[in-house]
Amino acid sequence: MYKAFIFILRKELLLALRQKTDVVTVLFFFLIVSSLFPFAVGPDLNTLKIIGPGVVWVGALLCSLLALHRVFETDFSDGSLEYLVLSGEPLTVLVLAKIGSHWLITGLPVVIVAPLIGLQFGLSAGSLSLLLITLLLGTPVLSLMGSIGAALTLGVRGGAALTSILILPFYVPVLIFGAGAVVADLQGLSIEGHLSILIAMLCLSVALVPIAVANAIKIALE
Amino acid sequence: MYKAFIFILRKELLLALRQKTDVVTVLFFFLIVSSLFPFAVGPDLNTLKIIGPGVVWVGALLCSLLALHRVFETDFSDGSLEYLVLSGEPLTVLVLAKIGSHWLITGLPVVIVAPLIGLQFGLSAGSLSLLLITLLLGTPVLSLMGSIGAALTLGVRGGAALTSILILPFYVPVLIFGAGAVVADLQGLSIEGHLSILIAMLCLSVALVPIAVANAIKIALE
Amino acid sequence: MAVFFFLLASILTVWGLYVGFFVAPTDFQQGESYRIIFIHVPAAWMSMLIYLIMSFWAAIGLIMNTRLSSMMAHALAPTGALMTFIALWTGAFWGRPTWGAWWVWDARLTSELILLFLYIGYMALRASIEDPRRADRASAILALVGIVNVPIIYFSVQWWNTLHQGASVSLTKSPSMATSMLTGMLVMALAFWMYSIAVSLIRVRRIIRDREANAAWLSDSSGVQ
Amino acid sequence: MLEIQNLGFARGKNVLFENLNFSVKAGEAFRVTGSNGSGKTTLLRIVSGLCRPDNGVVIWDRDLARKNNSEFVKSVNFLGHDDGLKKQLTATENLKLMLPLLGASPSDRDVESALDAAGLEAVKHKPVMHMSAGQKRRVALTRLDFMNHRVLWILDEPFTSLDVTAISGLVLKLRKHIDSGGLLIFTTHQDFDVVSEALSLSLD
Amino acid sequence: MLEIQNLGFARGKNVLFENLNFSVKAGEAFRVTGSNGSGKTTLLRIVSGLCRPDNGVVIWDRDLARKNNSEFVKSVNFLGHDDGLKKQLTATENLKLMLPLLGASPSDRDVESALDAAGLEAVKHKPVMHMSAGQKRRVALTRLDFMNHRVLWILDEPFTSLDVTAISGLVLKLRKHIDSGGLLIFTTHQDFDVVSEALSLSLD
Ligand code: HEM
Ligand SMILES: Nc1ncnc2c1ncn2[C@@H]1O[C@H](COP(=O)(O)OP(=O)(O)OP(=O)(O)O)[C@@H](O)[C@H]1O
Ligand SMILES: Nc1ncnc2c1ncn2[C@@H]1O[C@H](COP(=O)(O)OP(=O)(O)OP(=O)(O)O)[C@@H](O)[C@H]1O
Ligand SMILES: [Mg+2]
Ligand SMILES: [Mg+2]
Repeated sequence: MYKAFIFILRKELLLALRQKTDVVTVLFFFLIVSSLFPFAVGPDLNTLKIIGPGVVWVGALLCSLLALHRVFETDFSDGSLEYLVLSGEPLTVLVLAKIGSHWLITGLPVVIVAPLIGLQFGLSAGSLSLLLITLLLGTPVLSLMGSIGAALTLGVRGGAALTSILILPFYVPVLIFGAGAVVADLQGLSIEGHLSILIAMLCLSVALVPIAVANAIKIALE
Repeated sequence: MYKAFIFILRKELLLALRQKTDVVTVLFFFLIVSSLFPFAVGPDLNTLKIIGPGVVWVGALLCSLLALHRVFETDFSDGSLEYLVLSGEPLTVLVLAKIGSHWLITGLPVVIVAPLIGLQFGLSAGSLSLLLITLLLGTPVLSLMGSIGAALTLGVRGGAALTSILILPFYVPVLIFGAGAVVADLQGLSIEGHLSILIAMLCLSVALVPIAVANAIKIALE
Repeated sequence: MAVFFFLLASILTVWGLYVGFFVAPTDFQQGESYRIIFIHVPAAWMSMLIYLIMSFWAAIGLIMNTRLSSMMAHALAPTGALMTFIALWTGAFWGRPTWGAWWVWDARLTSELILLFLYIGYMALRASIEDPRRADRASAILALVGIVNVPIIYFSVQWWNTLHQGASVSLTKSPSMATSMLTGMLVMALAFWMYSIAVSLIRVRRIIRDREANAAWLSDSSGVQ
Repeated sequence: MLEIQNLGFARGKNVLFENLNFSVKAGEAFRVTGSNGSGKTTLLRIVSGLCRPDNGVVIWDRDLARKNNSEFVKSVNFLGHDDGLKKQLTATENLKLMLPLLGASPSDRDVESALDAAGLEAVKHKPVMHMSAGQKRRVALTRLDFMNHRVLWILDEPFTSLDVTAISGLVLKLRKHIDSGGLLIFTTHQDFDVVSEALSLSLD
Repeated sequence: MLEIQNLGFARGKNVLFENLNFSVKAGEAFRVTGSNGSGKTTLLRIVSGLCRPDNGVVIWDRDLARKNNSEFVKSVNFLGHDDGLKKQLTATENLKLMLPLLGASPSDRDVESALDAAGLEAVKHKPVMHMSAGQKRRVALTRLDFMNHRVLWILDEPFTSLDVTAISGLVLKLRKHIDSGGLLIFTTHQDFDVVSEALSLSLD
């Protein structure tokens, strides 16, 4: 079981490395979204400081959404999803591995680059580290929640669009509490509530999402 | 020739309608990008007003980029690109039709919704109409320039990523002059220069891009 | 049967509106605008309740593989979405005079909006899967995942300090409002109940008919209760 | 008449063929054989003008095909390994949207009855992605019914996934095309009736 | 032993099969025949547990397959119309990354020599997307060499795109599997040697 997890992870990462598509596109997207803003908005540091956390969080969300449709879609259309189901390993574990690699490919790079972007927006060290923490807690939730949408829309006509519609309700709270924490901190308010909610969302989704996704995949293959 | 143009256009639009993916995803993306900002940044109208044009333009750029990889990719992998080449109609015309439908699907909806989003950011009527004009001039350039990248990376390993890298240099000027015009106007500066550059870019790319793309496609099929 | 519930619904609505608009006293803080409460609160209650019932039937359909329960879930969704929409709309309408804004990103408002998205997602997913049995199962999963949102709506006013009103009707405490206000609200709630039952019955009958027409042979197979 | 002169092509170090010469006349069928990866598909793509050869030329009606390209291309009807169908569209929509590009403008009735004749009556209004492998191939092959104005048919393993009925139907179609003066180049790993009378060339 | 009892399945109004009963014993080959779209693929997917039937059950070693699912699934080796290969990865990488999931852990040497034996020596380090149709199918079929621990082989048109050499190689593999007490369920539109001794069921 543990071995199967590692194998899927390795395969996904090798694929990403081979295609380079996913990692680079995502980073590019993120950089475009966030670094074009100072450009488009003008260089006023006060404005930038206020919109900084929001821009970074929206960028992270878009990156996650962007690569989402492909988490299971290629496997579905080239027939390898069937092998996952028929491997005999618990599907929830395999699914978790796939979601994990989605996060490693779309979430982690964003988390790593975020401080750089934050600097561009003139965020203080305290805000930056808080931003980093919320991203570390929040982006896995995005990958997890998103994969439900991706799995439910496999082989369905309006795939990508439907995915966005389905997962938006799950993304919005993450964004609100993620970006909200940084903004609240800037305003000198307590952020404990925000962080504990993010943690709760993370725990809940790690526990429940793989089950939902595994079932959705089985349904899609029928 | 004219008939072939219309046929491609009809086919692409029917496909988009059938999948709904493209149109709705794009709109959703645009709405998410732009309406999440007030969310993440907070409701201060002064801040919003300043970042408004930038948000809308970045949104438009992302939408264009988003659907770009698919302009020729699905046709390539299901074998229908070969039929276009072998149809005997001038490939440049067919290519222009495909690019046109990309714009109709990703550019036009954005242009149509943009004023609504602009209102959300508290833009004045003058700014709004200027924003609309720059979008009308600029988004076709995005589709045109982008399709060069899409065609050059057909069947190449790192497809989507490469596309983004290739076309970014072409996108940034469009963004700078597009969003720049609105910001310059807000600051009471002249915008003639901005607009005439946008127009020049549009004319040049309509004339040259189809030729480049047609050749890139022929190379990809070898 | 649906006709009976419809009749009940209309009688109760008339009664409820009468109590609400003519019997209940004017609020000393909000004046007349508070009367939106007689539509707002029942609709908000129903929006959550219908979601719970819908998820319940969907879950039964998923686990026991019974078609009728999935059809029940299917039939409830549009009514739930309507109730959510009414709650949002009346809330926004009410927010203007009381908070000075149509909309704020408050926890209850946001979670109620998310409920609307969930209903829409549920219906969209159903609509885009052609095979009704696959649609049953896939949408059931979505409904079940979304169920976490309901307690969030309900308890949001306690968990976060929000603009929105706290609970004023409670089983444990004695009511803090005038009896006639309470009666009006409860009667209206009952009317919304009856309406929902009537409409869902009609819809489920139509769904059964459509599906049977599509697959007449299904009627003798194990699924239907 | 199609004439291939001195054709050569290599994939990297792997020389697929060299100094290939053959010709196909009106009313003739020509079969390319060879093991997997021997270059059949590549050869067919070169002949149809999709690929450029390393050496040699394709001559069509005494003219270089590459020179007189738009003329030549309008005589070619190519069917590759891939069906060239849009999976979200129905069979009917696929044909209706594709045929006009290829110079045929059949009425809706014609398209539908061609699909019926191919045994697709029950599924012709379903999206292609919900079809079985053989049904998809049948849709792709229905195109042939409207391609009589393009005389050079180049078909890469047209018989894949087809059942016995569909195969004999296709064989009849191909026969008819040849008998009415068409040219046919094709590949297949199995031996079917149409093959017996065909000239053939092995790439091994 | 595999037993199918009373199986029924419909796609919308289209009843593909009803009241299907058959059994396959150790050392037996079982062929499903039928025209395009008759439900062969669907039947194979139901037997392997990918789809749920409308009625009826699949029994494996006297136990309901669905109940004892993880046990059953570990006895099944399924190959569908699609090759299940990642087109950006090479043949070697594809196998090395896929086989461990299916319970086989061959050494790199074993994988490479199996690919060599399948005639893929020259291309085994190329991305699958640069292979010919038959080469791709050969890669997918090389998996069979490592699937002896899964006794129930379910193969949907394994012979597609293969040339004569590859077909006889595959026939040998299938024979060996059956002779060593394996079970085989397969479909094919052509008649090959392995078929002669197989029980068969028509869905028409
Ligand atoms: C778009 C805006 C609004 C939304 C989405 C909304 C949503 C809801 C929901 C979901 C409930 C039911 C919760 C429960 O039973 O505890 C509710 C109840 C209620 N709402 Fe709103 N509301 C909105 C605006 C307002 C406004 C502006 C007011 C008045 C100032 C208001 C006053 C109430 C009251 C008094 C209740 C009953 C609480 C109870 O007795 O439990 N709402 N609302
Ligand atoms: N995903 C799907 N959704 C809806 N209908 C489908 C789907 N897949 C197959 N069908 C339909 O089910 C029927 C049986 O398909 P199946 O693939 O089992 O046929 P088959 O016997 O394998 O045919 P072939 O010989 O062409 O491979 C066909 O009529 C097909 O249109
Ligand atoms: N796009 C490509 N890039 C690089 N090499 C390729 C490409 N396509 C095919 N090849 C190689 O060229 C050779 C010939 O391929 P081709 O598809 O022409 O074979 P084929 O005779 O059609 O085989 P099959 O019987 O399997 O269809 C093969 O060795 C293959 O690996
Ligand atoms: Mg080939
Ligand atoms: Mg099949």
